[in-house]
Amino acid sequence: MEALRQRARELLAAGTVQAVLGYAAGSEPDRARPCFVRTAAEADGLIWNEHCRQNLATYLQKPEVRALGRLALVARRSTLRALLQLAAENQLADGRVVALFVADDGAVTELPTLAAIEELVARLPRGLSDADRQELDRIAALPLGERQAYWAGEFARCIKCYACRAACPLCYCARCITEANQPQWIPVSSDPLGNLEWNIARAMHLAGRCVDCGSCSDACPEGIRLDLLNHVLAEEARTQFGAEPGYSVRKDYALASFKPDDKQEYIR
Amino acid sequence: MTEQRILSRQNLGPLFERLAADGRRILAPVRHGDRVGFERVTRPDEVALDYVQTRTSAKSAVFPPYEPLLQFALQGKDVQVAEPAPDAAPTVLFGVHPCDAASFATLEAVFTWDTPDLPFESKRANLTIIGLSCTQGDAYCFCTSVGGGPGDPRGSDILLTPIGATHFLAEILTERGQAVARLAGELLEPHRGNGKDAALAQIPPRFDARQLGAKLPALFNHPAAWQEQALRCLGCGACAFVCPTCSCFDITDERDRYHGVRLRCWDSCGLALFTLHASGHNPRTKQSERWRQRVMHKFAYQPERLGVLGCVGCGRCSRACPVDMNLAQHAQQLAETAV
Amino acid sequence: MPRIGVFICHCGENIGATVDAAAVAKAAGELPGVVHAVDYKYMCSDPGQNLIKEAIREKKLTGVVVGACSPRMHEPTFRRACAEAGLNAFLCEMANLREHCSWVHEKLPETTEKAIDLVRVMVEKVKRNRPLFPINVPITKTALVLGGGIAGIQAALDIANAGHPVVLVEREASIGGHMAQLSETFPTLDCSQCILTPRMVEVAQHPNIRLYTYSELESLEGFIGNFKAVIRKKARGIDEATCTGCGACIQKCPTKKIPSEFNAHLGHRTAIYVPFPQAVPNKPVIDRAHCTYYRTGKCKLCERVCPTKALRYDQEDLLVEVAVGAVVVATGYEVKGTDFFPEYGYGRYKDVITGLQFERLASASGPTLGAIRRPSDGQVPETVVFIACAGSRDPAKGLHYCSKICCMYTAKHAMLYKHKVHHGRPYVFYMDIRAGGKMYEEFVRRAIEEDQVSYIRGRVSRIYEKNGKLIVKGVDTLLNSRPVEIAADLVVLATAMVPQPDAEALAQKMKISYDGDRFLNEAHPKLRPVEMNTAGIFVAGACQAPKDIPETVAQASGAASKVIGLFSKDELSREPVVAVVNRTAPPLFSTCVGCFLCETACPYQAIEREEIKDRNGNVLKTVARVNQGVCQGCGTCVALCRSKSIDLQGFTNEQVFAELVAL
Amino acid sequence: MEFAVSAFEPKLVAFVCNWCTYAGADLTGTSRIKYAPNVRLIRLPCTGRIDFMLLLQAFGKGADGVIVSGCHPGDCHYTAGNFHARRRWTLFRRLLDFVGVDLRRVHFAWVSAAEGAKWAELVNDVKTKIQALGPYDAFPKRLDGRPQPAEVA
Repeated sequence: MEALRQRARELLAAGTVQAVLGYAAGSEPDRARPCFVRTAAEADGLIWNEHCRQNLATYLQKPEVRALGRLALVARRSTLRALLQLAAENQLADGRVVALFVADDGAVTELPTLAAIEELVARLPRGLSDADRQELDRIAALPLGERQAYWAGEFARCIKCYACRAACPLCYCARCITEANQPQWIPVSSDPLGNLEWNIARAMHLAGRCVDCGSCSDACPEGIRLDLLNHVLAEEARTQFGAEPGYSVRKDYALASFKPDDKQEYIR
Repeated sequence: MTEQRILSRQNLGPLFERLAADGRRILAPVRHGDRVGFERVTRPDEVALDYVQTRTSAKSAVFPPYEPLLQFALQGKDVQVAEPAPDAAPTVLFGVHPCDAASFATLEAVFTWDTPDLPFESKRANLTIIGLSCTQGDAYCFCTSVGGGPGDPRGSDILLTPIGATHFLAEILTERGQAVARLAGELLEPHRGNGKDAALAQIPPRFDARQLGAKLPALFNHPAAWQEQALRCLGCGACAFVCPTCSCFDITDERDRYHGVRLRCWDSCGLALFTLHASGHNPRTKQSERWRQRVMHKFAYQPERLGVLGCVGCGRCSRACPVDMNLAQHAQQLAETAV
Repeated sequence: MPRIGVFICHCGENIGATVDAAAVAKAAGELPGVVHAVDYKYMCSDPGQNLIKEAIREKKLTGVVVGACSPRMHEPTFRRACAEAGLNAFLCEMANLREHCSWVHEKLPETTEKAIDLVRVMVEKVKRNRPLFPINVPITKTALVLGGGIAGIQAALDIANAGHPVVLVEREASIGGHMAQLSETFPTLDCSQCILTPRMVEVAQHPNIRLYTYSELESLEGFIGNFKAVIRKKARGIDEATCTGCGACIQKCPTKKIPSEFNAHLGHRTAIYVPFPQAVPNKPVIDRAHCTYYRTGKCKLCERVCPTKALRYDQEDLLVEVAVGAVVVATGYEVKGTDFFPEYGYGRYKDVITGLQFERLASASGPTLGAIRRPSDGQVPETVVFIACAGSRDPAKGLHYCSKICCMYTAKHAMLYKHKVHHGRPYVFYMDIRAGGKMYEEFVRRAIEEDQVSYIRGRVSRIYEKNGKLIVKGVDTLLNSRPVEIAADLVVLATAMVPQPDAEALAQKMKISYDGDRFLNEAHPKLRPVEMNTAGIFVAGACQAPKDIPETVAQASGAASKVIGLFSKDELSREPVVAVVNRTAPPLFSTCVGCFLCETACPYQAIEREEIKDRNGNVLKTVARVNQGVCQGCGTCVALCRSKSIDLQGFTNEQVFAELVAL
Repeated sequence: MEFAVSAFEPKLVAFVCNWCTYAGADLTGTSRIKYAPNVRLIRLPCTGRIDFMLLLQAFGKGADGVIVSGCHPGDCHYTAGNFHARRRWTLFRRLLDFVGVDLRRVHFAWVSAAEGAKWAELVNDVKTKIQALGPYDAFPKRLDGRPQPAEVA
């Protein structure tokens, strides 16, 4: 933690960045909150623990945050992947952000360029956590009817607050499909169809792009495990098409490319 | 007219049965893992009585996430419009905390200040609130800062306060409460003189909402008061959607082939599109302006125009916020900010 | 308010016998927005069309639905009728009541119900149709031809003779390509250079052709009718305008032992050189890798002997930008190196050569002046073994495809050898003889019957040297797989035809597609054989697939005629069924956020980037824009766009959605 | 036919491309091959144009089964639209299955302009299968499944 603070102080003192976007202590010991550090003294407030979860790359699209100037961003694996994916999608210019990657042992690596991020993220372990994997397998193994009932129950609690969308670093559309009303693709109301369509559309629109940060379900006030939908699609995109979004600034969106011999045994 | 009685926990079951027999449905907090929410119940053992706070508020009972305002159908070349019959079954909201009970006053102020709002009023008229004093709070509770308290009877028709492990002190506060008391009959035993204060949670006040409200207009253009706080706000709608007093809604038509329904659905001033004009102009372009609107509305505008505070200190917004935007904390800061 | 007219056709008995057309018209008349609904025996007949036209005028219709046959049949008919009555053609839709209803279902109430559904769906769609207008794209009437082989020469001449300017770009120092290297051509045995060089000269002298040799395509941007090509004119080291092509420099050049590319490395050339005596233009280039001056800083002998002082040692590559309306790709082929046939000893034994090398041996302008002499010792070979399919049709080791020309040129080689060395013994190992073509089979028969070339059906397993002879071990599959062993003096491999080594890079530069063998992909193998998928780019010759000279020339003329057809109008007019990116009021400008994932998916490279700027020129936003000249209207981008910022005219989200809701 | 009255007649929606399957279905017509009248076609230029949202809309509108069909791989009029579509479907199916949408109600097929008979077989086969499954009540409906007020017939 001290290494992180020290690096933040140095970057600010040298004028390399105008602000460091990190985490500060939250309302309670089990919470952390994003914070914007503008002076070396403020860097004392930076913390790093398992509660620092909201993907900070999400802030890069906010005009107020853009106005701050060049930023350093405290990053975990999914933050780095979000940065690369944003760059691949033309949303982040190289050099706008210095990533401060914090390893499990607290060591801080300063990554001033996208190339440096690519290089580091390539060396990190990949894949889902064991807990996520178990939950995924548990639901996938349910009989169809129970699976349907499970998700109908979960989606019934959705109140369409769109916190999942706001927390996602890759949900940056200027007008979300759910706000398009000519035609009205997704019912505005949080009725069963509206909630099902919203959650399917959100997951599909992240298919081949999601960087597995889990900020969507962390943000859900109803605690719906939306991230599982993303994980399922990410896994399918990876096994079927070799898609690994967020590991490169190259534009290789799985749904905008193809191989002539892609899987099709389900098509008659 | 307050009457004090004693209700044994054992008598909750018979009470529920009598309420049901009277044709009332019961909504009460139910626990699922670490989540508590209001649901329809029939038996007291389904009800969570030891909860601190539900995820979403009880306002759905009178202001559901979406509800029809009118129905329309194309009949040949004509349009037929009909107002749907209000979905307002007699309902008892059981076990809501005083903060939620107090929120109905704010909702009433908003929905009835000019034109009667049939969908709201019909539900409200058929709603009886059996409150439950708080014996515990958490770091997010701040009812005492906004004029409420863990045993505040305002808003409840009957307020229950646990007395020991086996009984409740029942304060019968209103005519609607009396009606329930009549149904309960002998289930409500005579009061034995126990005070309720000892049972209540301790929620120290953090600021004075009235004073804050008076001060806020002067802080409107304060350079640092809003920007710094709102910088981390993601602009999601979670706070408004879990809030017991937030009453903003969006009106939308949903249609099928040749018929449809006009719905009102929850909306939030925190969302960027909330104030977007058809012209493309948006008077609130920055999140700090939207956050300011939310705070001003609750603590300054509503007291000024409707005579009610827009906040009951339930703390749900702060618990739900993915980035820990703690409203009480910010209100406290504002209260301490020099004008 | 929409005013829709519905016209239900009986199609004689075709619809009327199964579907209650009158009931359909009646039901349609009751639909909201429908102000006129009739049924008629034959809607496509003149009286039928007049019903539509009159109704449009009298009822002031804003949209028309014709319930009749498939739109693939009569949509143009009814749209024209609407246009003639003053209603935009794209405000007319068809409900398919015949192919999709009356012809495929029994006469049942459900069938009429389905017909009503189909009409209602189209009524709801047409309410949301917008008038569309043909898209006009201006055309720059200049063609760019890449490659100066026979394909490029033919295409360039055809286009130029039609009166259009042509920019012809050739990578080598001279045009002519592989055909200039050939000795005689099958099946007529006329001398290749004799028929080619006059055409080369015609190119050089043609007033409509601007020739860039020793040049390559640097970049290509734009779209049909409006390309911008940048050509890299590599530094020759001489001033072409001053040089007279006298050749004095070449004679004096001290570096003489450089293997000649033109002679397939069988002869030598100097460091300052023209590839061959008949080169067009007949101006030398300096091979800087071998030139003594460039390597050591001393020499400049050529400058001393040059009578016109044309040498320019410090000359640099020049980038030339040209605006063109169409491109013909004719970059040709290369013969496959036989490195992957070590058992044939190629590269190890000097006397195992490729077919192209044999062409140079047999050519009167070649290193042996046309005498068949083997490379190792210059002796005339007594026995020559020709091996067909060296690399071709061999998925295990080489290439899976047939190179198409080898059967014929191997027969020709054997024949030429026999004509020049009368006592020689030519053998041909082959898999099958593929001699489809005018006078081709006759030609092969002539080689076998008149020139007594021994054809052996079988593969060669090994070649090794023994006592100054090349021992060719093979098998004759027509004689019970009897092993065959021939002691040869020279072995000629008919190596496979492959694309140029940089074919892939060029295709990527031009954003055109290529197949797994790196040959360019035509737009449709049968119906659009000379077009690329990218509109305005055409293909000719062996860069698309192996082919011989007649086919190449035919394809080149085909490509040229496509270009001439394109240039016959001042503007290109296209169906407006194209994608559009929305534009909205500031400060949003468009709901497009510029992720450009659509760019990757578009099969036609129709997605462009547009910068939206403020009054001071600061870029506010970069959004997608569809080039309407290039878009073909598949709508893949529309399905991909998350924010629904791209829509497809004629099949908009609103229209399709309304169709579904109407079901 | 009295027995037909009681049989469940499923509502099928087919999303087809203009160049192959729509033309193939035209050929079914010109060949006078009969098939079940339960299907309604939505014609789009290319399978690449078929948004996954359209499939959800169809179910929300009350379809009991959905057919998606276009050109065989390699035959796409637009070269690659069907390849893009295929990837989209592969992912979409996985998600549908995970959230409990019955994949037996979503049918994908390549039907060329020459396969008129295949189109008829496909529709009949899908109809039979959906008939066995019954109405798709588990899928939420548009307007929250509200009863439809006096609607135009």
